[in-house]
Formats: sequence, structure tokens, C-alpha cells
Amino acid sequence: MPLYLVLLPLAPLLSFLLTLLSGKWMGSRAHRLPILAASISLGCALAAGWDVAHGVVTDADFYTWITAGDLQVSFGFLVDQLTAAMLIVVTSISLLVHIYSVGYMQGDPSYPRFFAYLSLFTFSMLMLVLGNNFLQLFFGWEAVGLSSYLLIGFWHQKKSAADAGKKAFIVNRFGDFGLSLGIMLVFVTFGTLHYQEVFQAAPGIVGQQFTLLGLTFELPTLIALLLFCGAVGKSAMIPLHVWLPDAMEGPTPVSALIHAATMVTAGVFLVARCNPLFELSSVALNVITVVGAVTCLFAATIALVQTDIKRVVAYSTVSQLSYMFVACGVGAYSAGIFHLFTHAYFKALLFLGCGSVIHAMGGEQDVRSMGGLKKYLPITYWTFLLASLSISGAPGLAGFFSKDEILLMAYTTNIGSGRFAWFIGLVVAFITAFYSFRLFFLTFHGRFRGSTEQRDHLHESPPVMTVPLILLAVGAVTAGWLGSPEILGGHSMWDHFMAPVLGRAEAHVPHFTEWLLMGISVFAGLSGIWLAYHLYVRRPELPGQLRESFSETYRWLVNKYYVDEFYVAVLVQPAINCSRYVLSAFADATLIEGVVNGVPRLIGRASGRLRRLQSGHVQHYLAAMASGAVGLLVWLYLV
Amino acid sequence: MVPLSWYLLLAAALFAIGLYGFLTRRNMIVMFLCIELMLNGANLNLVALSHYLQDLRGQIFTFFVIAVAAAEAAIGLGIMLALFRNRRSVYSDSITSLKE
Amino acid sequence: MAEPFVFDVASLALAAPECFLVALGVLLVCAEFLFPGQRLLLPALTMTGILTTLGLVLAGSAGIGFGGMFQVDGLARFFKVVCLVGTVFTVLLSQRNRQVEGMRHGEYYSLLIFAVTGMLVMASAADLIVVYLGLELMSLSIYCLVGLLKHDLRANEAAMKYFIMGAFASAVLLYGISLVYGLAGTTNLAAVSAQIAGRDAASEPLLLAGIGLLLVGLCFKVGAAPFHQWTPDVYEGAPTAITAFMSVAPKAASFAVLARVMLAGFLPIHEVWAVLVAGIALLTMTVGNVIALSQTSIKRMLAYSSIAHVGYALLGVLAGTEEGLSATMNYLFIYAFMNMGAFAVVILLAEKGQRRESLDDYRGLAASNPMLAALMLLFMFSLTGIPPTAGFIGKFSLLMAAVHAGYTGVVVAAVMLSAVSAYFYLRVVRYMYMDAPAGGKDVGLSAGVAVALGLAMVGVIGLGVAPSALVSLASQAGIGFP
Amino acid sequence: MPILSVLIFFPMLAALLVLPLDKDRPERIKAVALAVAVSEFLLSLPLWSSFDKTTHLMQFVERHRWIEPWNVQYALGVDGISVLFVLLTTLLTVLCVLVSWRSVTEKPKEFFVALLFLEGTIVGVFCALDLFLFYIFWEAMLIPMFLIIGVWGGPRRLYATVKFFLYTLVGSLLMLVGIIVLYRAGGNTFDILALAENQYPIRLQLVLFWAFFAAFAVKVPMWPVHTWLPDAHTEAPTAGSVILAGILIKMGAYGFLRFSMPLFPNATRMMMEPMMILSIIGIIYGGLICISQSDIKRLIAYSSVSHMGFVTLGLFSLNTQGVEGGILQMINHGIVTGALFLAIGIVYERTHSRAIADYGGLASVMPVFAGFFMLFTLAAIGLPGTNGFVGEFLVLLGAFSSRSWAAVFAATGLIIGAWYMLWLYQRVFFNPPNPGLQGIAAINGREIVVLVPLAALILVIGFVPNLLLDYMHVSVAHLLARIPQAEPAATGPLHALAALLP
Amino acid sequence: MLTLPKILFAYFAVMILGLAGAAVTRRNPVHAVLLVLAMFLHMAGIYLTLGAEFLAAVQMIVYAGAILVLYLFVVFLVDLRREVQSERFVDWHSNSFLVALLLFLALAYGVGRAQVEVPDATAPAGVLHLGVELFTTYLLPFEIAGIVLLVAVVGGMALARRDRAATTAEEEVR
Repeated sequence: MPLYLVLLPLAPLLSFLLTLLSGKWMGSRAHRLPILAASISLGCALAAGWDVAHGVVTDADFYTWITAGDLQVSFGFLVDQLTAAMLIVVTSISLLVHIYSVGYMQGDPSYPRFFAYLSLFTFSMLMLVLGNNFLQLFFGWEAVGLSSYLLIGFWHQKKSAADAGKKAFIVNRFGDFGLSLGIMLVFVTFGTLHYQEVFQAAPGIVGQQFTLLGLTFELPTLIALLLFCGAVGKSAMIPLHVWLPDAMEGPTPVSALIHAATMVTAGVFLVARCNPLFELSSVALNVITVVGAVTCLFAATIALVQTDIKRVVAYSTVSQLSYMFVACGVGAYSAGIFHLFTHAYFKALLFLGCGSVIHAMGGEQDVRSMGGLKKYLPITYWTFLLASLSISGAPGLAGFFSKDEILLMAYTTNIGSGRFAWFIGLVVAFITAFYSFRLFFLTFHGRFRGSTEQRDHLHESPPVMTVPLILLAVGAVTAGWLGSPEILGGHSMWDHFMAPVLGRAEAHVPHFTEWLLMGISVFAGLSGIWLAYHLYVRRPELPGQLRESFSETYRWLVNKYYVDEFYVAVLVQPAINCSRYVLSAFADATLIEGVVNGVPRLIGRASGRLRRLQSGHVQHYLAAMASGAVGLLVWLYLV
Repeated sequence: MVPLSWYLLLAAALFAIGLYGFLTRRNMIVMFLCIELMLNGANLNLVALSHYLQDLRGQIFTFFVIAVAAAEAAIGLGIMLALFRNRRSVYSDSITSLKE
Repeated sequence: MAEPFVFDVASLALAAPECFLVALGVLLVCAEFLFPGQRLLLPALTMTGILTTLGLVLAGSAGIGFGGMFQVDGLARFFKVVCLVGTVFTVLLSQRNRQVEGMRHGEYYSLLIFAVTGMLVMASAADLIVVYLGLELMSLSIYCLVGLLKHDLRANEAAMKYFIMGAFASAVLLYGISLVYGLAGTTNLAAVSAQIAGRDAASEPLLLAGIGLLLVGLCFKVGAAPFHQWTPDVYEGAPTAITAFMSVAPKAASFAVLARVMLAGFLPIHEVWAVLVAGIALLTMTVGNVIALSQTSIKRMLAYSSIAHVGYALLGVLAGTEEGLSATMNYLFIYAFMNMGAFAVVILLAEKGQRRESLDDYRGLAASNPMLAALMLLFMFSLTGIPPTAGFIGKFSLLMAAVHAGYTGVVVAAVMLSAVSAYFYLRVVRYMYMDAPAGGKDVGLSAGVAVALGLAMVGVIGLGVAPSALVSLASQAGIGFP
Repeated sequence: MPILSVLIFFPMLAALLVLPLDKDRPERIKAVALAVAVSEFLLSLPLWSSFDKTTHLMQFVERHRWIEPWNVQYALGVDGISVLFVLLTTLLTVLCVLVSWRSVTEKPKEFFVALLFLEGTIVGVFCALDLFLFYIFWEAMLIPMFLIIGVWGGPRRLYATVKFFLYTLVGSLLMLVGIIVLYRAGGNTFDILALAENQYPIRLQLVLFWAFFAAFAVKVPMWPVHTWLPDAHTEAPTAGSVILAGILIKMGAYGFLRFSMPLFPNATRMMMEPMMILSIIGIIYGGLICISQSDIKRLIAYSSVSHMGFVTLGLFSLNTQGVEGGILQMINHGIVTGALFLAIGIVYERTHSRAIADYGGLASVMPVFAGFFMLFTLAAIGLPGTNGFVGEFLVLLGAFSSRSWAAVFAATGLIIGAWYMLWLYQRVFFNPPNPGLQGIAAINGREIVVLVPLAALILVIGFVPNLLLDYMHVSVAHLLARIPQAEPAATGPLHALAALLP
Repeated sequence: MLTLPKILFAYFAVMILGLAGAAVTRRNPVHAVLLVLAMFLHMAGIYLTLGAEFLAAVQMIVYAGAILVLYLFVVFLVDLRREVQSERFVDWHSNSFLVALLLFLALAYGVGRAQVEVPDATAPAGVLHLGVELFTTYLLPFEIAGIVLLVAVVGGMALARRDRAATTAEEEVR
């Protein structure tokens, strides 16, 4: 095993431990070690990418983790094309966010803790993508969840932050519930958890059935769906999407790194990684596609009316993640991962841009208090614009290539729900462009709506923050070129690169159709931008009127379709009530304790009664004795 | 010849009468007397059986029983006297301080 | 028809302990008159005598004497040892108890000795006549011992009640004996057994009646329900040393008789009376354990506890096997130590004019007298039957015997009731350790009680940890009673 | 050197050394107690290093005749199943002594005597190879525990301690009857190994299974005989809670392993599903009930019910992963719940409150402590990388292999577990700081020394569980080989009950 | 067939039962003692019919003569006045009657079904033989009975002796 592979996760792990232990002493210098570690990791990741690009695929065990009976699980690394891509995304964005945080988190009393957590996250995410077996994936899966939990609740004195962290963890546990069952089913089916062995044996299970809870499933479908449960949780798909918007309670760099670029994409990574299994079940693929499409629309519509700058971006993340799932669902794993790749850059950029704005506004996150920031924050303005264009699918930018690829594949797939997904995708492309630019215009154009105090403190962020913005902007523009399709003169490099792992989903359509589809989606994006410009720059009074005329719809959107409330009413509150009234008060305290305390009490009462039989009157005693004697005789006669 | 069972029945009746008195009387002296009745019932059994079994054992046992009865009477009456000195009562249902 | 018996030395040798005790008793009666001022003379004499007797019992050989009326065998010797051990304890406890209670009668020790004589006779009695006389000798002595505190109303009452009920019980017993005599034609237990073997007891109601009435009388003596009601009242009223004595020695002697009568005499019809004994045992355990729960006086609680323990001990008789008999012996021996220990603490805590018999007097004892509390804790756990105390070994042997004899159901009930018993024994521990002190308690230690406590502690721990010798002895003693 | 005897009796005899010490100089008492506990731990280390992992046979065996008429032996020995528990016991006792340093102010002498006695008896339970000897230790342990809860416990300690005592006593006594029946049926011997050689009739096996179940289920505690546990845990002093949660309740599950499974293999097979169902009820019921607890210790206590449900679920999966997972989970639970109780003891010493509502924002005041507690919390909810994950995963995997539905239901425990533990953590450590907590002392060196070993163990076992699993493989394989793998003709609770009827 | 023994038995039986019944129901204890005395004499008579002449004598001399007289003494010693006014019985004597009746019926049922084996051989009878037996075969019980009487003497004395309890107790305190 190459040394750089060991170093890759080890550097951030050591950095985490050292920073945590020496935090007090390091104080404001605490960022040095984590940044160093992230740099090392990036270097190693590049090395790994280099090796992979030259055809060296590593699959090696590090040491045996768990042995029990025929179960043998190792910590081991699988570095192939998919891993390499993920490694580069993770380490590069991680490094940039590290650097950005030096500025953003300056002066925070828990500064060292923040960097320690960042390192922990980097380590976890690397373990997730590096793993060569399901259990190590699960290890990384849960570890990133932990980092996410810790970072969301970083400002734990705030109840809402602590709540959000907890919520993220618990909601994810619902997904993990399915994932862990899926892993067990994999083990029970294949007798191993090692990727390569499982994938090699995968075709053999077609047609087998498995009975769970009295229901009989096709074995591949069941495995795929259970695994997908995990992805649903981690990637915030319906119905487990509720945690991600709340996760915005965390510091903004965290949102950029974890809740946009890397961790939330782990679900996509999982599906892509397990594509040999998913390929066996069209049912599962359809489910993924439909879930993806529905979530896509769902999140995008909510994003339309959000006023919290980060929440808009958060819903946009959910929506973009859905695209990736749609891609996976229609079998275009490569396209999905490609979108993951590009999205990482422009979404991280968006978040960090938001962070810059928030930094300037002194913590203010409500767009209604912003406006006209263009002249105060020029760098942020331009980079933000690039990111927004990218996400809206402006031709030539990163988002354009990846999104187009997905829509194309959805249109041409033979998965039943493909066309449906394509249509939704198209609509969402329009909506995405609209709300992205709504946000953009509201923030940077028009007049400033905040307090004068805020206005006085407006300032561009320091270079330590803006440099990462610029670097990311480069990514947001150029990342897509790696996968530019042949009709645009590219070579579909990405697809070719990924083919050994993810296979190649060829779109067998005439060039004309391909052009047409591209045109439609570009048009959708541009019209979205135009509409936003019209509503928020030219006719700023219109949105208010629209709000009035569609007040019912507006209310549903603003309240996020009441999904949270629904969960509270259907799951949380009943569980608490059940705990308090049914289990605690009734079953435990009344029923079981009733017996447990009741029997002794009964005996005690009997004792009090029987005690009175001992009346002190000798005649009573004698009578008892005589009766006893007579009774004894009678009994003897009768027996 | 009187059947053995007659004696045994008489003994049983005597024993039962003694028991009845013993259970119902309040005066402890009378209760002691009732004990004597019961003992006599047993004695009658022994003597009658001794006669019919042609075995002296029963008769001899009866001697011992009479001796024991004498001893019992002495001690029982002694205890009663001590009690009477303290309580000025010979009624069994008036001594009920030890109970429950 | 008894064989003609001519007095011989061999018989006398067999009865040497009894003879010695009689002589000792007479000597004590005289000593009281001859040396009235010597306060330590009588206890010293008594103790020496009892220990000598113990030596005689242990040194004596087995055999049958007095024309088959007197039998020295394992059972007899074992029970004699138990009675004598109980008496040793009693003598140790008596001095202080008598001081506290203000008892000055010299007859105390001689009556004690006569009572023990009766017990030894009972243990060896192989004939119903001897059984009856031994029993009376013991009982009459104890009636007197209970009533010796003549100025004490409670003692009067206790003696009175004990006497009335005891006399009644012995009359019933006698009547039962007369019936058995009639139907078996003999009073010798071995001969009775031979007589009734093979007879269909169910078709002879009078024989059943005889056995039943005999059983009633003996159950009264051991304090089994529903013939137990004298126990709490008498135990409470009697001088504490005598209470301790009664809970151990006479009980053991009565068990000796019960075991011998039921096992040597009526074993052939075991299945007939086993049901009765099972019922009595269960009822006894229930009554003892359940009523003890609501007691507030420690003496009374221990009285009910002793009833419960009788119920356990009956399991061994119920089993009707060699193993069961051994278990009962085993148990009574162990019981002597733990119960005497508990009573020693009760005696030690009492002061002149202050009985301190209420459970409340035990609150916070651990703070003021840690050693005493620790010992009481030990005895309480032993009475509960928690290992590694001796109480567990005793209970275990009984349960094992009963299970092996096929009475698993009874055993399950017994263990459940013993869980009930844990509650009230623990209450004492709780009061001592977990409650605030109810006021300072200076406890003057007397040498006798200290020795008794030490002995009891050594016994309870020693027999719990290394019961091998005891169990072997008991099982050897039980041989011959299939 | 008869190492097991030494381990059993050294603390007891050493406890007697504490007795003559001057009770007005508690420091000296504590020092002696600590020295004893540490020596005991060091003495137990050879068990770790000299253990032969390649055999299922008992090791370090000592065998002496004891009560000859009953054929009782003084027989000790450990195999791969029990050796770890001995080590856990000696380790936790050291920590218990340390954590009681300041919290036990009243009668310290008696406390440490009781604690050391307790240690000896517990080691005895895990080492005994003779049923009689086992029962002696099993019951003897009640005495010091009764005192520890009753004398040094919280406000409702009397109720709690008596309840604990009686509850466990009732179960144990039923087992006692079972032991006696088994003694005869197995050829008049109490030797566990000899008894296991026999094959008993199925009806007898079932009856005995239930008799032993009574004792073990109460101890574990399995639903529905768990209600002593919340009271006992809550009211016990910290050291008592740690011992209770860490070791005592393991004895029940250990009993299943050591007695029920090898002695009554067919009955075990038949009772597999009922046991799994009870375990699952325990997991879900215990977890759900935690959600509405307002007392920290009570919450942890109920969580023990849930966690021990995983243990029994694993054991009764009757396959390698399940059983090994179950054993590992027992150790994990000992470490984690022990650690949680230790940690709670540390704050309780400062605040004297167990009510969750009295806390909040503790992470700002005691950040290092919060870190430790976070680790323990994560281990409790089974996060990979901690020991809890390995155990739970193996248990679930075992259950899934045996009965897939069982794993589905049991896995919901993962969700519920995260819910209540994180909620607890949030309410205690996060949220706006409670003004009442201002100015309380940060964690001190002694306390860190107490927590570090457990934290280290959590991580070490989490990453290298084979350190422990290697000890079990052979013994577990041997154990499972005894249990018939074929499904019995009739299975399920009703059939099992019907089989009991004549 | 009505023979003399039977007539005698009938007489004694009726008298015994009658006297006993009267004795247990008389209010005045003196009367009760006297009735029992009379009953004892009839018992002695019935012993005679059973060939136990010496026993009959003992019954009259020891039982009737000594023991009952002791009772009589004690009756006179204690207060009699209230006896005549107070309730004779405890208040649930009908239950007691039932118990006694049941016992009798149970015994009678047993007697009715009993088969006592009467041996053919006749044992040597007579006072002389009785005496020999008493001092040979029954030596042990005889000795024990002696000790029982000794205990009665010692115990009776200790119990009945008027005590200096109050004064001695005070002395000890001092």
C-alpha cells in the first residue's frame, strides 16, 4: 500500500487529536496544524489521482478490524477512479474551507475546537470514500455524521443550534437504520462485506427472494432499497430531508464543506459505489429516480420563498443532490458523480459567499435586511455571480455541463420514470435559476435595507477569505470542462475516466435531439434569471403582490409544506407521549410496579390481618388448636 | 363381657367432655380440672386396652400418667397462684397483654 | 409384650449423660441452699456440668438399653449435642439476663438442668412411654423457668399460657399414644413399626387418629401451625435467656421425638402422614413468615421467625428419608448458633428498666455499636439463609432433601416464603445501618454474652464456609432411618 | 499460585485490614483501599497475558473437595467467556475506589470494606465451576450491595435497596430449586463441566431453563422484571451504580452463557424466539421510556435495560456473531455505562442534583468533562469507532442471521438510543448555560485519571475489538457446538409453554 | 345380652359422663372439683371392672385424695366471690361444643371400625407382678417419673413461694 494512502486520513486524524489536546495552548494559532494536515491530504489525494489516472487501482487491507465467526472485516483502502474523484473534491474543498475559516472564525472563543472538528470531519470523509468494504463505509458514514453533529451544534449555547445538531443526527439515524440492515443483508447474502467480492458475486443473486417481516422481496431490490435508505438520510432526500435546512445553524464554512460539497453527497457516492447492486433492480432504480425527482421539485419550490440567505442555498443543495440521484436512478452514475463534482465547487462557493456576506453584515442572515452590497463587497459579488450562473446552467460554466448531462440521460434512459424525471428536472432548472438570482439580486442589488449601524460596518472580507472564494470560482467555472460532451467539441473525459467503475451509460439519440434538449434547458435557466431580474430589480413591488394573490401557496411554501410539523405530530410527540404516559406511567409504574409492589403490599396486609388472629386470648388459641386437631383427623380420614 | 369398644367410646366421650370444658371455661382452675378429665379419658383407654390386650404396659403407663398429672397440678397451680398474686384474677380471658 | 428386663450396668452406661445431669440437678438444688451468697457458683457448676455431659454424650457408645426403651444412636447423640449446645449458650446468656431482669432464684439452674435431662431422654426415647415422660419432664421444667419471674406480669402470663396449652397438648398426645398402643399392641417404636408394616392404614381410622393426635401433640411442642400460637406470647413474655433457650433446645428435642416417632415408628405409612406434614409445614412457614412482617418487637419477630424455621425444619421430616433427617439435624444445629447469636444481641441491648425490645431501639445501632450491629447483621442474613452464612447451608440441605424426596412444589413455596422472610430480617439491618440513631446506647458487655456472641459468630461463619464436617456428621447420624 | 483464589479472597482479606484503621483518618482508609484495588488489578493481569486463546478448556483451574457429602467442590477456572469479566471487575473496582474518594464522607471504612468484599464475590461468580460455589458467590454478593445502596445511597435508598434485594432474591431462590433438581438429574454433582456432559430430557430442560431464567432474567434485567434496576441505579452511590451497571447485571447474561445454554441446549433452542422477543421488547421499551425521564441516573438505568436487551438478543441468536457480540456488548456496556455513571457521579458531587432540568450549558463550564461525556454518549449510541458499535453490530448481525425480523425491530433501538442520549446530552451540556452552574469547579486530575482508562478502552475496543474477540472465539465455538442447529419441530412461546404442561 | 359387667359398665359410664358433664358446666368451681372427685371414684370403679385393682386404689388415693384436694385448696385460696356472678363460659361455647362433638364423632367412627387383636395368652396379673414389672422393665420410666415429681417439688416451691422480689430488686439497684 502506498504511503500516501496511509497519510491521507492519518494527517487529519492526528491533527484532530493534537488540536483538541493542545487547543488551549495553541489559541489563535490552532489553525496551523489542521491546514497543514489538509494540505498534506490534498497532496496525497492528488498523488492518488495521478496513480489512478495511470491505471493503478489499489485495493488493500490495512488491518483486520472485526473477526467473529465467518465475519471478517478490515480497515482497508480501495482507490479507484470514483474514489480518486471524491478524494480530490474532499481534500481540495476541505483545504479551502480551512483557510477561509481562519478569517471567518477569527476571535471565536472555541476557535481551536472548530479546527479540530474540521480535521475530524476531513478524516471521517476520507475514511468513508477510501473504504474497501461496507462496514468501513458505515464507519465513515457515521463519523461524518458525528462531525456534522458537532459542527452544526458548534455554538451549542444557542438552543436552536444544539437542536439542529441533534435533529441532524437523529434523522440520519433513520437512514442508518436501513443502511445497517442493508449491510447485514449483504453479509447474509454474500458472506462478505468486501466491495469487490460482493460486486463480483452480485449477478448471482438475481431472482432470489428474501422474506423480511413477512413480506417477500426480490433480494437485489431489498438490498438496494435498504442501502438507499442510508443515502436518503445522509443526502437529505424526501422524507428525511428535514435536517439539512436546520443544519444551517452551524458556522457557514461548515455548511459549505459538509452540507453542500462533501458529506451530503455521500449518499450519491454510496449509490454510485454500489452500482453493481443497484443495476440488478429496476424497481430500486425507479424508486431512486422518483425520490430524486420529487425531492428536486419539492426543495426548489421551498427555496423560492425563503428569506434566510443560507436556507435558500440549503434548499438549493437538496434540490441539486436530487439531480444527482436522478442521474444514478437512470443509470448514469458517471453523470451523477460529475454533477457532484461540479456542484461541490459552485455550491461551496455560494456558501462561502454567503458567509462573506454574513460576515460583513455582522451575523445578519435575512436577505430582507440586505441589498446593494455590490459596492461594498466586490470580490464576493463577482464570485457569487459566477456561482449563481453556474448553478443556473449558464452555458460554459460547470453547472451547465453536469446538469445537461443528467437531463439528457434522464430523457434517453430506459428506466420507466426517466421522462418524468427529465420533465421535473427541466422545471427545476428554471426554478433554480430564478431563486438563485432572486437571492443574488436581493443581496447585492437595490438599496441597502439594514440598519445604519450595519451599513457602517460593511466591509469586504480579508484576503484569507476572498482568496478561497476566487479559487473556488475558478473551479465553478472550469470544473465542467472535464466532462464537456462530444457535441460541444469535448471528449467526455469524465465518462471515460469513470467508465471502469461506473460503466458507461450511452445516450443513443441523434445529435439534433441532444442539441434541442440542451437548448431547452439553457432556455429554462436563462428565463429563470430573466424573471428574477424582472421581479426583483425592475419591479420590486411585484413579489409582494404575488405573495398576496397566492397567499395559500405561499404559506405552504414558507412553512416547508409543514413536513416538520407533521413529523412532530406523528412521530415525535406520540413517542414522547407513549414514553411518558403509556410506558413510564402506565406500563412501568402502574402495571409492572403494581404487581411488584402490590404483592408485598398484599402480603403486608395479610400480615396485619393474620396478626390479629393472635388475640392474646388463650381460649382462642386452644380453639385453634382443637379445630386444627379435628381438622387434621378429618383430613386423615378423607385422604 | 363388655366389648372393648364400649370402653373406648366412653373414653372418647370423656375426652370430648374434657375438651369442651377446657375450651369454654374461663376459670383456670376449672380448666385444669378439665385437663384431668381428658387425662382420665386417655387413662381409661390405656387401662381398657391393657386389659383386652392382656398386657400390663397400659396399666403401668397409667401410673406414670397419674404421677405426671400430680406434678402438672402442682406446677400449674403454682403458676396460677403467682399470677393470681399479681393480677387478682383467675380468668383466662383477662390475661391478654401478650398478643398480636 | 416387653422382654423381661433386669437392670444392668450397660444400660446405665448408655444413660450416663442423663444420670450425670440428674445428679447435677440435685447438686444444684442443694448448692442453692448451702451456699446462698455465691453468685457465680451456680452458673459455673452448671456450665462445667453441661460441658461434661457434652463430653459424655460424645464419648458414649451407641446401643439400646432398658429393655428397648432407651436408644443411643446417631440421631439421639446428634440431637443431644444440639440441645446441649443450646444450653451452653443459654447459660452464657443467663447471667446478664438474670441481672437485668432481676431474677434471683437458685432454682433457675437446677430447673434448666432438669429440662435438659428431659430433652436428652426424649432424644433417646425408643418407647412412647419414655417419650411422654421425657416430654413432661422437659415441659414442666420449662413452665417453671418461664414463670420464675414472679413479679413480672408478662412472665406470669407467658407461663400461664404455656402451661395451659402445653397441658392440653400433652393430653392430646397421651390420647394419641393410647390409641397407637391399642392398635399396635405395644408402645415400643420399633415394635410399632413392625406391627403396622403392611397394614392398610387407610382402613384403620383409629390408627390414623392415633397418629394424628400424636402428631398434634408433637407439632405443638415444636411450634408448628396451627398449634403454634403459644410461641409468640410465651417467647415475648419469658426472660430473654429462656426465650433463646426455648427457641433452640426444647425445639430440637421435640424434633428428635418427632423424627423418631414418625421415622422409626410410622415410616411404613409415610405416604399417609406426609401429606399432613407437608400441609403443616407450608402453613407453618406461611404463618411464621407472614406475621413476622408486621411485628414491632424484636422478641416477637424472632418468635414468629422461629415458627417459620420450624416449617423449614419440617421439610426434612416430610422427606421421610435418611437425607431428610440429616438435613433437619443439620439445620437445627445451625439454627442454634444463629438464633442464639440474635438473642445474645437482644440480651446485650437490654438494660435494667429498659427492655429495648422494640425494633425501633435498633435504629442507628451501627453508628453507636458497630461491632454489635455487624454481628446482628450476620445473624439476620444467616436467618434469611443468604450464603456464605451457615443459615444457607442448613436451608440448602433441607431443600435438597425435600426435592429429592419429590416434594418440589413444597420446596418452591418454601423458597418463596423465605424471600418474604428476607423482608423482616432485612428490616433489622435497615434500622441498624440505614437509620439515624434513636439516642445513645451504651452497652455494657458481659463476659458471658461476649463469649456467646463469639461462639455464635464463629459458628455462623465457620459452618457456612466449612460445613463439610457438620454435614458428614449429620448424614452419618441419619443412617438407619431410611 | 492459585491466582483465581487469590483474586477472590485477596480483596476480602485485605478489607479486613481496613477494619482496624482509625475511622477519623479517612485519607488513610482510602489509600489502603486504593492500594488493595490496584494490587488486585495488577494481580489479575496475568489472566490476560497468560491466557491460552486456542483452547475452550477451563484455565487456571483449581479444584478441591469441599463439602464431601454433597459432592461439592471448590472449583475455579476461567475460559474465554469469563476471563474478560474478571478483568473488567478488577478494573472497575479501582475506578470505583477513586470516584468514591470524596463522595463517600460518611462511614468511609465500612464503605470500602463492603466494596472490596463485593469485588471478591463478583470475581467468585465469574470463576466458579461448581454450581454450589457459584450460588454462594451469587447470593453473597447481595449483602455488600444491599449495604452499599442502603447506607450510602440517595433519598429513596431504603426502598431501592430492599426492592433490589428481594427482587433478585426471589429469582435466585427459584434457581436454587433448579440447581437442586439438576444436582440429582445430573448424577449428584454440582460440577458444571460434568453436568454439561449429560443430556437431559427436554421437559426437564425446559423446567430448569425457566428456573434459571428467573434468576438470570432478573439480574440482566430483562423486561418485564427490570423495575428494580431504575430504582437501584438511581439511588445507589456512584460506585454502587458503576458496579451495578458495570458488572452485576452482567452476571445474569453470564449465567445464560455459562449455565442455561450449555446445560439445557435443547430448551435454549426452543426458547430462542421467546427470548429474542423479550429482548426486543426490552430494547424498545427501555429506550422509549428513557425519552421521558427527568432524572439523569434513571435515564441511564433504563438505557441499561435497552442495552442489555441487545446482549440477550445476541446471546439467543445462537450463532457466532450474536454470541460473541453479546459478550462483547456486555463488556462494552460495563465500560460505557460504568463510565456514564462515574461521570454523573463527578458532576453530582458538585451540584448534588440528578434532575436534568437543573443542568444546561455544562459544556461551557466543564469543557474537558463535556468531551469525555460526549465520548461515552457516542459509545452508548454505538457510533463506529467506539466499542459500542462493534458489539451492537455483531449482535444485530447475529440476530439478522437467525431471525431477520428480530434485527429489524432491534435496530430501531439505534434510533431511539440516539434520540434519548443526545437529548440528554443537549439538555445537560448544551443550550444556554444554567446560571446555577456558574463557578463550579472544572474536572480535576483524579477525576481525569478515573475517566481516561475507560475512554481509552472505548476507543481501543472500538478500533481493535479483536483484542477481546480473540479470547472468545474458541470458547464460543465450543459452546455453540452443543446447541442443536436444527430447528426444533415446534418452536415459539406457546409451544414452549405447552411443553411444560404434563 | 344384659350381664352384670354390662350393667356395671352402664352405671359407671352414665355416672362418669353425667358427673363430668356437670363438672364442666357448674358455675361454682368448688362444685366442679367435688363433682370431679365423685367422677374419679367412679373411674376407680371402672378400673376394677377391668381388673386393675391397684390402679383403682391409686386413682382413689392419689388422684382423688391428693391431687383434687390440692385443687380444692387452691380454689379456696383464690377469690371466689366474683366467680358466681361472672359468665361461666367464654362467649362462643357453641362452637367449642361443635369441635368437641366432631372430635368425639371422629374418634367414635374410628372405634367403630377398629379391630384390636386380642391375644390368646393371658398375661400374669396381680399387684405383685405389677410391682416387679414396674421396677424391672419399667425402671427407666419409673425413674423419670421420679424426677418429674422432683421437678414439681422444686418448681412448685419456687413458683408458689411468696417472694421478696420487690425488696431484693431494690437491693440490687443499690
